[in-house]
Amino acid sequence: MTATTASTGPAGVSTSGETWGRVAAAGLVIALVIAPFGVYPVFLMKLMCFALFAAAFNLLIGYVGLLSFGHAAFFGTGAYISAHAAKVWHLDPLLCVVLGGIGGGALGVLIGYLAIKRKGIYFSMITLALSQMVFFIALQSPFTGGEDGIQGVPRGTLFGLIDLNRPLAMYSFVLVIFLFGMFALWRIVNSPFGQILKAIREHEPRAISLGYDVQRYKLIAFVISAGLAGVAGGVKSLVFQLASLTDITWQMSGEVVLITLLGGIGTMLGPVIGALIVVTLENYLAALDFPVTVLIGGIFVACVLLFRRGVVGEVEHAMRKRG
Amino acid sequence: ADGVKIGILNDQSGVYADYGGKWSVEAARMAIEDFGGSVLGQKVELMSADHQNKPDIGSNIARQWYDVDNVDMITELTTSSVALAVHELSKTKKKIDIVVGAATSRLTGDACQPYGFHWAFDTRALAVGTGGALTRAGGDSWFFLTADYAFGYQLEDDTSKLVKQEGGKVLGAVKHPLNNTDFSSFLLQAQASQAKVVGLANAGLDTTNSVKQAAEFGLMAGGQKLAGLLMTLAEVHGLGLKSSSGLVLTEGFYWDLDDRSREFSDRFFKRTQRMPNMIQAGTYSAVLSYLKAVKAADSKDPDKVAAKLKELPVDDAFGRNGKVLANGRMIHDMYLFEVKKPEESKKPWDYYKLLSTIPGDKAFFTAAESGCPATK
Amino acid sequence: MTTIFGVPTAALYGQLLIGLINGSFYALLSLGLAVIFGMLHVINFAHGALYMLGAFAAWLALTKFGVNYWAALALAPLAVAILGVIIERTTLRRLAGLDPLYGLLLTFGLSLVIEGMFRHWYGSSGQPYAPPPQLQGGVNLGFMFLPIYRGWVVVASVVVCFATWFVIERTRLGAYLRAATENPALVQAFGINVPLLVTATYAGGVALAGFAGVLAAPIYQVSPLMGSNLIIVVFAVVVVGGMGSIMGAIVTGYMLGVLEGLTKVYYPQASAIVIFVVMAIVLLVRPAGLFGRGE
Amino acid sequence: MQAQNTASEPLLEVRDLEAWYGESHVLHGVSLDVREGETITILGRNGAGKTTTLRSIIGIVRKRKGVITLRGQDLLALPQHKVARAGLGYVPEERGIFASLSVDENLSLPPKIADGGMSIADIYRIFPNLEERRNSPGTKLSGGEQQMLAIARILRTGARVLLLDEPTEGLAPVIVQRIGELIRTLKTQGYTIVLVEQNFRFAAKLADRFFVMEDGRVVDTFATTELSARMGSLHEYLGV
Amino acid sequence: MTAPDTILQAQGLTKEFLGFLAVKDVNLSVKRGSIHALIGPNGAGKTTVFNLLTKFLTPSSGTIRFDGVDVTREQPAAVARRGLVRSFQISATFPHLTVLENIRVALQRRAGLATQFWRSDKVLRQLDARARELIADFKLDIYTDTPAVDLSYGRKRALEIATTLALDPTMLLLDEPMAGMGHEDIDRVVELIRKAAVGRTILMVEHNLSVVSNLCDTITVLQRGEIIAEGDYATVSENPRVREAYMGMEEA
Ligand SMILES: Nc1ncnc2c1ncn2[C@@H]1O[C@H](COP(=O)(O)OP(=O)(O)OP(=O)(O)O)[C@@H](O)[C@H]1O
Ligand SMILES: Nc1ncnc2c1ncn2[C@@H]1O[C@H](COP(=O)(O)OP(=O)(O)OP(=O)(O)O)[C@@H](O)[C@H]1O
Ligand SMILES: [Mg+2]
Ligand SMILES: [Mg+2]
Repeated sequence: MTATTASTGPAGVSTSGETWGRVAAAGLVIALVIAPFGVYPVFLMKLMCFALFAAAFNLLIGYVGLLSFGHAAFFGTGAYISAHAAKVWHLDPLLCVVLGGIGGGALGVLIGYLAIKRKGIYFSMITLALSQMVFFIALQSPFTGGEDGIQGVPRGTLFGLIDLNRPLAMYSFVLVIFLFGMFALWRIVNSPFGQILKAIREHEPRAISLGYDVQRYKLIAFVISAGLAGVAGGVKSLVFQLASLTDITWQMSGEVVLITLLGGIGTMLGPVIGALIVVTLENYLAALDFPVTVLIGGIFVACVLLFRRGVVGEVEHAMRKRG
Repeated sequence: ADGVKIGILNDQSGVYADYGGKWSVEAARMAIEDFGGSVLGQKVELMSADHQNKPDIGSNIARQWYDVDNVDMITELTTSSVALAVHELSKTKKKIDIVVGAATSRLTGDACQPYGFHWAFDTRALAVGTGGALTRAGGDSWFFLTADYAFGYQLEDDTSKLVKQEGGKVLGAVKHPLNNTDFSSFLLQAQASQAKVVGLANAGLDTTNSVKQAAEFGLMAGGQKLAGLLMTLAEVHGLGLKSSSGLVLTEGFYWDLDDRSREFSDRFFKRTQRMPNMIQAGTYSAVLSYLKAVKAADSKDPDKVAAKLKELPVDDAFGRNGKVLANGRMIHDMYLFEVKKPEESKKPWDYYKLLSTIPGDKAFFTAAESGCPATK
Repeated sequence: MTTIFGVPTAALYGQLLIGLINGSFYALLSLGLAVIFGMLHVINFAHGALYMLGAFAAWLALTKFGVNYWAALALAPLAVAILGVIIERTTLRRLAGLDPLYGLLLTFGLSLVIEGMFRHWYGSSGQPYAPPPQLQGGVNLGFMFLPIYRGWVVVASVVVCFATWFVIERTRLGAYLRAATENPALVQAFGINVPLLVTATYAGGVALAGFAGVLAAPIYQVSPLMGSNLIIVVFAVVVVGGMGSIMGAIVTGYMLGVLEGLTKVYYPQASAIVIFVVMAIVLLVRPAGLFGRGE
Repeated sequence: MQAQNTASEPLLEVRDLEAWYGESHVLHGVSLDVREGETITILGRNGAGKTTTLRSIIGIVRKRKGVITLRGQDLLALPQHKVARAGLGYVPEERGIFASLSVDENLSLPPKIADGGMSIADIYRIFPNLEERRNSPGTKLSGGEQQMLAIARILRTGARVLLLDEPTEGLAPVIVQRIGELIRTLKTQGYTIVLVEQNFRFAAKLADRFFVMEDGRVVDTFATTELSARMGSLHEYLGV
Repeated sequence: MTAPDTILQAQGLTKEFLGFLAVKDVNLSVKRGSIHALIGPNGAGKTTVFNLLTKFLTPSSGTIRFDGVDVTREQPAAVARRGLVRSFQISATFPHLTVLENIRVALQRRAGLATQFWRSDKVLRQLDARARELIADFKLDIYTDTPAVDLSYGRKRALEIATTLALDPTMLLLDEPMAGMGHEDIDRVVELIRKAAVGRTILMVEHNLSVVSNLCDTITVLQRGEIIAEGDYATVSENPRVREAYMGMEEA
C-alpha cells in the first residue's frame, strides 16, 4: 500500500504508533491500579485472567499465524495444577501459579509437537481434537475431581507474609502477575525471535531455506503460549477458588478465540479490550432471559464479517489512515 | 439493605433447561405470591441467572449476588458441581442456600455447612427408591450403564449397595463416556448380561438417549426393566410414552398425587403450559419455607433463619411429612413410579403409575449417617 | 462358545455391525466437511448444527405438517441446503480470499447462534421421533438383535457416500470443483461460474449433513445439542483421513466407527478418546493423514 | 445492431484503463487497440503494469475504470465468468496449473467457448512432453512443462483472442522456438494475440505492433516496420 | 575420496516419483569457487536435483557430500546452516515484511539474533548497515520500507537473490535467477552473481544461454534425468545431442 512511508522503526512499527502504544499501556496500568476502588475486584481479576489467557493465545495466532482451537487445555491444566498445589500441597500461591504455568507448558510440548506438524486449518482441528482428549482425561481422572472440579481452593499467604484472602492483596497479586505476563509477551513479540516468527508465518519454505529450523521456532512459541495460558488458568483458580471442567472445554477455547478476535488479532491491547467486552457481556447476559450463546455467536459472526481487525485493530487502522 | 432478595441460579439454556430452568423461576414466583409478596414489611425480590452448568460461572454469579447485590438466599442450583461450589461460597459468605436441583448427597454429607440446605432429593433417596424398592419388587439382578464420571459412580455405588442390601445381585456395569450419543454397544452388553433390571446411572441427554435406544433394541420388550436413576417428568415428557413406557424411576413429587399437588400443578400449568416436576415443585417449597423461616425468625439474619428452617416442619404442595435435619437435609416422602404404556395414559401429562411410597426417614440418610462432620 | 480376548465372537459381530452404523454418520458428516473444505477452504464448524437442523426439520415437518419420514428424507436436506445457500451468499462469500481461519470462526459463530436459538425454542432435553412404520422392529441375526432401521442407515449412507464420491472424482463437475479450489480467479477467467459452483457445493455439503440428521432422528433424541459433540469427533476423523481425498473421508469414517465400537467392548471408558489417540498416532506417522496428499 | 469488423476497426479496445490493487493505483489510463488477426506485444520494465493490464481485460482485477470492449461488447459490465465466453483465452504469468488435476484434466478444464479449437490429439502432437506425463498431477510438472500446459489448454477452447503473459519465461531455447512457431501458426490461422514479453528478441519476430508501457501508462506505440528506427528510444525504455 | 577442490559431490543420485524416474544416477561434482550451470530442457530434472541437494526432497538412492561432510540424511534447514543455500524457481519472499526486514531475517541467524525472545528487536538495527548495502546493490533503495508483496515480479526476484546473498553462503544454488527479469536487470544480476561468486561456489539453473555462456565455468547438461554432457560452454554447445535436445536450430 503506502510504498514509502517514512519513519518506520526496525520492527516496522511506526514511531508514532509506538508512542501511542506506550500511552495506551500506561493508561491501562493506571486504570488497573485505581479500578478496584470503584469496580468489583473479582470482576477485574477475572478480566485480567482472561486478558492474559487471550494475550498468550494471541502470540500464536497473531504472530505465528497458528489458530489454536484447543487452548483451554493449557488454561485448564494450569488451573487444575495450581488448585491442586494450593489445596493439597499447601504451597505458596506464587509457586502454585508458577507450577500451573509449567504444567501448561509441559502439555504444550506434547500437543505442540503433534500439532505443528500441520498448518492452517489442520492445525486448528488437531489442537481442538487433542484438547478434547485432554478434556476427557480431566473428566475421568480422580485428581481433577471430575464434574465437581477442585473446589474450595485456598488463596493462601504469599511468601508466608501477605494474606491473599484480603481482597486488595489478592488484587495486587493478580495485577502484578498480569502485568508481568503482558510484558513478557510484548518483549517476545518485539524481539529477534519474534521477527523470525513473523518470517515463518509469511513463507515457511523460504525460512527453512535460510537455515531456520521452523518446527523448533513454532514449538518454542507454542510452549510459551501454553505456559502463559497455564499461568492465567492458575491465577483464575486462585481467584475463584475453583478449578473446573469449564476451564478445559472446547467452548472455553472458543471463548478465547472470540476475545482475541473481538479485541484485535495481532495487537498487544486487543486481548485486554476483548476480555473487557466479553467478560462484561457475560456478566450482564447471565441475568437476562436471552440465550447467551446466541449473542456470543452473533458477535462472532459480526466480528468476522464486519470488523476483522477487532476493536483495537480498527482503531489502529483508523489512526494510521489519518496520520 | 431493603427488601428480601432471593436468587434462582440454575441451567436455563443447557441440558437441564427443562429439568428446572425458567420453570423453576416461575415456581419461585408463585411461592412469593402465595406468601403475599413481602415479609417483615419488606418486598421480596426475585432474581435469576443462568449458570450454564459451569461451576465457575455459577460461583461467580453467586459471589456477585452476595457481594454486590446483597442477595439473601440462593436456591435451585441444578447440577452438583455448581451446587457444591456455591455451597462452599455460601459458607464463607455466611449466606443461606437451598439446593433443589442437584443430586449429590455430599451437599449434606462431607460438604455440609451450617447455612446450606438440600431440598427435593439426593442420590441416596434415588438409590433407596429405585434400587431398594425395585429389588424388593422382584427386580433382583442388575446391570448398570454408568456415566464415566464421579456423579455416575456415586449413583451406581449408592444403588448397588441398596440392591445388595435387599438381596439382589449386580451382574455387571459398563462405563460409558459422558455425552455419549450412541448407546447401542452398551445396550447389547446389558442385554447379554440377562439382568432383570438395567439401571441408568447417568443424567440429562445421556439418559434420554439410552432410554430411547433401549426401546429400539427391544430391551423392555425382551423382558428387562429399565430404571432411570435420575429422571423426572420433564424427561419422560420429552421422550414420549412410546420410548419410555415401562421405565421405572423415583421422584419426590408428581402432579397427580393428591388434591394439594393437583391444585398447585394446575396453577403452574396455567402459567407455563406444563406440569411441574419435583425440581420445580421443590423450588416452590424451598422459597416458601425460606420466607416462612424469615418471618418466624423475624429477621433476615442467616444464623437465625437457618435455625428456624431446621425447626419448622415442611408442609406444602410439595413436602409431605417434611422436616429438616441438622445437616440441612430436608426429608420427605419419595415415590417409585413406573411410566405408563401409551394406551394407559388417559389425559395429557398422565404418565406415572405409583409403585410405592418411600417414607422420608427411610429415603434419606439420618444426620448421623450422612457423614456431615458437624452432625457426627 | 468361541471368544476373542474374552469376548464371545457372536457379541463381537454385533459390536462390529454397530460400529459400522456409527461409522455411517461419521462418513456422511466427514464427507460433507471434506467437500466443503475442498471447495471453499472452510472448515464448516456449523456442520454439527446443520446436522441437528436436518433432524429438527424432519421432526418439525412431522409434528407441524404431518410430513412423513420418507418425504422428510428428501425435504429436510433440501431445507438445510437452502439455508446453506443463504449462509454462503450472505456471509461465507464475503470471506473469499481471506485466511481460511475466518471461515472457521464464522461458522463457529453460526453454530452457536443456530444451536442457541433451537435451545431457546425447544429446550435441550430432546424431542422424540419414531422410525417410519416400514422400518420398525428388528431382526434377530443370531448374534444380535438388529433394529431394521439401523440396517437401513448403513445402506442409505453407503449409497449416498459413493454417489457423492462418483460425482466429484469421476465427472467434469468434480474437475471444476477441484480446480476452483486452487485458483478460483483463474477458473473464473476460463468462463466458469465459480460463485455458483461455490454456492452449490456448500449447499450440497450441508445437505449431506442434513441427510445425516434425518437418518439420526429416529435413533437419537432430536436435540439442539446433538451436533455439537459429534462435530469434534468428525474433525478428528477428517484429520485422520486426510483432507486430500473424498474417499479418505468416507473410508476413515467407517473405519473409525468400527474401531470405536470395538473399544466400547474392550475398554469402554476409552471409547471417547480412542479416535483422538488414533489421530495422534496417525499424525506422528503420517502427518498428512491416511489418505492425504501432503500439503 | 451488429458491430462491423473492418480491418481498421479494433477487435479489442482498451481506453483510459485505470486499475487498482486494493488501494494502490496501478494503471493510470492505459489505451490500446488490437485488430482482428493482429499480434501485438506489450513491452515494459518490471512493474510497468503489463500483467495488470491483461488481468484487467480478463476481469481478474475487478477494481478498474475506463473502457474495455471486445467486438464492441463492453467487457467491464460482464460478470467475471462471462468475459472468457466473449472469446478470450488467457495464459497467466504464474501459469496457474492446478495441482489436484492431472495433466489431462488440466487440459480439458477450460470449457469450450466456440468451435474450431484444437483437439487433444493435436495438442499432444505439438507438446509430446505433456503426453508422456498426461496422468501425473499438474504441479508435479517441471516449470517449463507447466508453461506449455498453460498455453495448450487455451488452444482447446476455441477462443480466437489470446492473452499470453510471458509465455517463454523459464523455457528451454528449443521450446521457446517451438512456441514461436506455434504463435506463427496461430497467426496464420487468424488468431488475435496480445503478447506480454520480457524476451524482446522473441517478441520482435512475432509482433505486428508494439506498445511500450511505463508506470501504468502506454508511453509509445509503433509498428514492426518502424522497429529499426525505434531501437534508440526502445533502448531507453527497456535497456534492450 | 572427495578431492579438496570439490565442494559438492553427488554420487548415483536417483529420484523416483511413483514409478517415474525424474533423476537417474546423476554424478555431479562442483569445483570450489566455480560458477557451475545446470541446463537442460524443461522437465529434465534440474529443479529436482536442486531439491535433492538441499534436502527438500529425499533421494531414492545416492549420496551427497558437501564440504567434506555426508549430508545425505540431514534436514533441509541443517543443510542450509552448513552454508548450502538455495533460491526458489518461483519467487519466495516474506510478503508482509519490508524489503529491509526480508534481508534482515537472513542476516539474523548468522548474527546469532534468532532465538533471543528476551531481547528487544532494537538489537537488530546493528544489521541494518549490511542490509542496506545489499539493498543498494540490487537498486532496491527506494523500496527499503516497502512490503515485499507490493513489489513487481522482477523486483521480488532481485530481493530474493539479495536475501540469499545475505546469508553469505559457502555455496549458492540459484534456480533460474533471471526468469521474468527485464534486460537491464539481467545485466545487473549477472554482475551481482559474478561479484557474489568471489570466494563462493555457485550452481545455477538457467535457460538464458547468453547468461550461461558469459558467466559459467562449467556446464552440465541434463536430459530426462541423466547427464548427457559436461564441460565449458564451447564444448557443450558443440555437442550435437545438446543442440538437438536443448538449444534447437538457431541461436537464441
Ligand atoms: N497483488 C498485487 N497487490 C498490490 N500491488 C501489486 C500486485 N501485483 C502487482 N502489483 C503492483 O502493480 C504494479 C504493476 O505490476 P504488474 O505485475 O502489472 O507489472 P508487470 O509489468 O507485469 O511486471 P513484470 O514484468 O515484473 O511481470 C507493480 O508496481 C506491482 O508492484
Ligand atoms: N513431486 C513430483 N512428483 C512427480 N513428478 C515430479 C515431481 N517433481 C518433478 N516431477 C517430474 O520430474 C521431472 C523433472 O522435473 P523438474 O522440475 O526437476 O524439471 P526441470 O528440469 O527443473 O524443468 P524446468 O526447466 O522446466 O523447470 C518432470 O517431468 C516433472 O514432471
Ligand atoms: Mg508481469
Ligand atoms: Mg525447474
